[in-house]
Amino acid sequence: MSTTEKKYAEDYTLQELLVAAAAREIKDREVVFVGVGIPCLGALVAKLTHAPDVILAVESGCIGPSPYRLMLGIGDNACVENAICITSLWRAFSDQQRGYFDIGMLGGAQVDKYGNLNSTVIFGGGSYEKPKTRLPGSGGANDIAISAKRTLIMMNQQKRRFLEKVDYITSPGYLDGPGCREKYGYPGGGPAVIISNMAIFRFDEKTKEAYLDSVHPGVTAEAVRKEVSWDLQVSPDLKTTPPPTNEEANIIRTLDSQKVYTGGGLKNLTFENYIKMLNSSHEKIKVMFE
Amino acid sequence: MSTTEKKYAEDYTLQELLVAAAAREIKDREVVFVGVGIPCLGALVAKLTHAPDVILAVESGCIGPSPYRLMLGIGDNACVENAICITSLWRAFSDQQRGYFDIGMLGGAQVDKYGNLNSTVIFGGGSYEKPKTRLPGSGGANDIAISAKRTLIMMNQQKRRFLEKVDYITSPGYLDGPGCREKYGYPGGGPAVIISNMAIFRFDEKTKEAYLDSVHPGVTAEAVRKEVSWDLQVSPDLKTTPPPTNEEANIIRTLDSQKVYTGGGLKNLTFENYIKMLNSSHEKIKVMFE
Amino acid sequence: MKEEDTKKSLDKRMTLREAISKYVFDGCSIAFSGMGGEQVVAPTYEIVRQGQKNLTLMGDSPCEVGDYLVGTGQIRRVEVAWLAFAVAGVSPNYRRAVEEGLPHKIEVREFSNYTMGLRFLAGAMGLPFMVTRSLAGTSLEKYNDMIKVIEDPYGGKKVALVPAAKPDVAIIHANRADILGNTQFIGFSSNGENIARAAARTIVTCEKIVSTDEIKKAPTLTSVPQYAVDAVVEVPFGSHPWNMPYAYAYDLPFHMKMMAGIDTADGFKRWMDEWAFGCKDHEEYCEKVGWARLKKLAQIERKFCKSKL
Amino acid sequence: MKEEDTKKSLDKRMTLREAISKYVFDGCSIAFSGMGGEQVVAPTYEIVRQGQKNLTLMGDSPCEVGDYLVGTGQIRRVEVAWLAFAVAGVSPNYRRAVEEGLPHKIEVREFSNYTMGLRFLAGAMGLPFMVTRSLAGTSLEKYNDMIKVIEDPYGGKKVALVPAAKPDVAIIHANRADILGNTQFIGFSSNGENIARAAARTIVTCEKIVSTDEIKKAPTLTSVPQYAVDAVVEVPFGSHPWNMPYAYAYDLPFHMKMMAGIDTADGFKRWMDEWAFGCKDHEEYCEKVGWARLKKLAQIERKFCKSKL
Repeated sequence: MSTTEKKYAEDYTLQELLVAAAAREIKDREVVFVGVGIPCLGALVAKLTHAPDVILAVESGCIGPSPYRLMLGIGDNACVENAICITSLWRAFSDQQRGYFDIGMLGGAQVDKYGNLNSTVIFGGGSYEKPKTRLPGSGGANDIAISAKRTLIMMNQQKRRFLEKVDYITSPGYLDGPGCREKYGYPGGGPAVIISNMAIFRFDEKTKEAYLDSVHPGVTAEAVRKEVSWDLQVSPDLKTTPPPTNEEANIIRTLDSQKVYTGGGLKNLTFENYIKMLNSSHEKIKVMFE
Repeated sequence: MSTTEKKYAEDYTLQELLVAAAAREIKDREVVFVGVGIPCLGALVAKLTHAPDVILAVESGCIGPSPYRLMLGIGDNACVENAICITSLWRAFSDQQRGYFDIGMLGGAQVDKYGNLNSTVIFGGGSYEKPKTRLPGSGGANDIAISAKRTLIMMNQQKRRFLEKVDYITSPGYLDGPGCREKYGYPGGGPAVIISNMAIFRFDEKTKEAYLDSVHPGVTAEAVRKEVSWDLQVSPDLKTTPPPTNEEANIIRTLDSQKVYTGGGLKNLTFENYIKMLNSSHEKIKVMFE
Repeated sequence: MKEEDTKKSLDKRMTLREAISKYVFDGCSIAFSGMGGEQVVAPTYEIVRQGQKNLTLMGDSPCEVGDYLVGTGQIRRVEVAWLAFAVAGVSPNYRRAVEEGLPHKIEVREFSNYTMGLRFLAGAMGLPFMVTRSLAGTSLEKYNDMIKVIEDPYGGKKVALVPAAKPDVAIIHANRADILGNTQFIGFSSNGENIARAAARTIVTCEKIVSTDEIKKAPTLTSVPQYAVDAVVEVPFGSHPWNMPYAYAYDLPFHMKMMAGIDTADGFKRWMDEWAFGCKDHEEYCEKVGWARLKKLAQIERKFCKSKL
Repeated sequence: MKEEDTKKSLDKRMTLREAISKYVFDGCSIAFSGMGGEQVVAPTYEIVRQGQKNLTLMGDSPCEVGDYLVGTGQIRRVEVAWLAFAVAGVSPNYRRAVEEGLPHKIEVREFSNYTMGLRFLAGAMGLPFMVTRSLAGTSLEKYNDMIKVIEDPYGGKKVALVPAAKPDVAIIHANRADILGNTQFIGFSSNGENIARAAARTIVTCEKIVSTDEIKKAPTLTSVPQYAVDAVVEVPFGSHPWNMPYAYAYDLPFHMKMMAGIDTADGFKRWMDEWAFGCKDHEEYCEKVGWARLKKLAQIERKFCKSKL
């Protein structure tokens, strides 16, 4: 055990731990429908570590890129870089609906115990038409939630975000519980995991409810339960989330040297530093792929 | 008039006249969905004479080829030659359904007065399941008949082929007459012309019935009426079909020097003569396109 | 001019100003290509300059074109899947419009990216609607009367239907096109090839106008054939600050500056004064951004992705 | 082996004999790519050699594969748009089967090329059915219970529906593929990309196996990505006597010889004895045709169409 432990980075940040946690949800040779941010970085880390033959796919229609840089969006040029197939949005989603995509990545402003996600509107006393907070909407999330074989959800851990029932179901988890996805013939299996800034949740096979499976280092189960609105079940075999390895941390810091995804780097990003990040990423990542 | 007449070839064959007649139905800049045989050759002749900016399209998914040879099928390599767009079958047909294709070309074993075509089964006392003669079936004909803006029909003139009602409607003309196409929301306008080995028929705007518009040189209206099963109307302004011009005849003989489409050349085609035909066509047609 | 005539023209070139003023009209429905990149930005600024009103925007995930035209009050209704700026941030004008009715209320009909893609596919195919496994059982179905759920006539489970999208005008931005309108994306096409066909009138803007011979060298790249196009406009850097595959990298720092600029209603007005009305056309916009900066973005992109075309 | 495992294999190469015997089974439904060219001929001869029975053929306009397998009695049912040999002639075995029940009766469900294409598109998209403007009001609708006509739920006129085609096995013949299964047509793809996806198991035969690096040089050409493919077989001249774009010209004289050969039931049997059972594999078939002749067909094609790949 000690030799394994030694590989872990000592100076990692919470964001880096989340990237690594997302990366480990991905198995080699899987097809991963990636979005923007932490999970996308996780997919790149997976590809550069334990899952070299993972196939990334994005909504704009790019399949299987091996980019030498961070993907800054689902239609960033990084998505066409060394791709095995470049096609259209409708075709990529159709391939997902056909059942070819193993894992999709989702986020939202609210999640409930059945893994239903809201990224559309926070009513906040108002209504759909006149909400307190208008969010961006589904994008491809509804489609991913319905058709990816399984989904990974990334959320901020707050009681007002982990709800008994979300205001609006943008992306269905298990809807009202067991049997609901089958009723509508959803091709995909539903959510497999929620990764928050405090913990990792998985879903009970029978009840379809999210339970606490792992707490991040330094976090207690009790602290997590306080930030969840339903009566959260805890795994009898509660784990502690392993930190990123040195290798993972190194890749994360190379791809995102300006902390666009893994820190507050975005707001003060200068053109000079941005070009510098691209240049150094090109140099260093190229070597890793070859 | 005499200067115009002089252009006409003197030693033309009936097949060549049919090619020229088909070519003249095509206007410049139109999109033409072509099949195999005489009409296809007509489309190539049109492109090399009065309609240089015509766009040929074929079912395999090739759009806008400018081949230096005869197209021997809807998926022949000639169809990809100098094409502006190469895509899929479903996309080519979808573009037709969307309304982009001006003219489609059809043939069949039976036609009726409303331009309905049968290329599926001749009952001959039998039934659909157990017919006297089984024909190849629709292919793309049903789709072309429904969605091309107008269609050109090519038929052998025989009483048993020009019927009051066809055994089986593979490709709808005007179905049972005025208003029928509208009922089903067919995107295309229906048949514009029938070219037979004896005459040219067009369709009455009101009754939607085919009438005799032009007889080929040496053919009388009476002779045509004998080979039609319904009470054929004759245009008060009955014309004589003009023969191919020297230019048209020259192109036809270059493209089809072995008379694959325009004579009995197919049955005895040797490999040597076939390669010779391709070689000479390449040389001579290339010059015409440039 | 009749649709027939413009789609059959042998030279469809015009300026961006001409194309927009000819085909974008008050009260029209409009759609744009692009998905998380390849956004149609330069035409958006031109529509702001020209001020067409009461627009219905049909789109999957429009960025500038959604946020800006909502902010200027030119949009009356949106049929979209998502409205924001991806990594750069959320859509401040969309939020103001929905939450506070500023500058005025807008109608919203929400779909997902895929089902908007299917709506354009149906439009492109001349079909009335398309089937999908998405939407049924979710709040999108509940709050959107354009989505219908039926029993599968072939004996299966429930399936959702979405109606064809047939905008009056589409503007798609591609890598290259010839003067006839044959249009090629060297990278992904998002929903571009279907949006182009779904619309009654189609404006192609492109990074570069090339000869038809160049088009014929890579005919499988032609996503939109000439018969679906009404106008062709050469607009280099037409997606800036977004990326264009095989052409230039994303200008994320510029985008962040823009996001800070348009955060408030006043700020948005100032940004429009400076970047839309303050530039008489896209060329002036590029000058203002700085040709050296744009060139750098093209240069760095060549390091990562080189096209053989 | 589970579908998951074969589709995720990193080396999908096998011989044609292995691929056919592994995935084509008695009673299965099967589909092939090609349209008026690019026909899947070599695998057809191999299926004749192996003798799988009670097949259901789903196809748009199959040529050898339809006529031969009907003639050998291996087909029980066809769902097709057309069955013949285009310029070369009609389909003698299909005629014998329908008109005389020889060698036995077959079930026939008829569609059109487009609507078979839509059936494969629906299968490829994981949808239960597809809408079309074709078919309604014609005899195809009347004699085929798989076609349904409904009122458009969006208030329009009648529209026809066709059910998804989901064959057990698909065999598509393309220009090139890598060992992972990434498949590229350099010319048209007919319905190939959808047939490949519609099937549970997909065999790609190709003129040439190339490196993944070669595939990545033209990623927009990849019509079928590796995740949709179970087996990859290199079969040069796999479409002979048909043409293959950018590879070899149509061998029309050979086709005419074949047509004369199979005109009668006895003749057909002799032809099979000679060209299917008389050759142990496709290599022997090519030798019998003559490598010099095949080379000539490739040579003449390069004169007309040169690919940069």
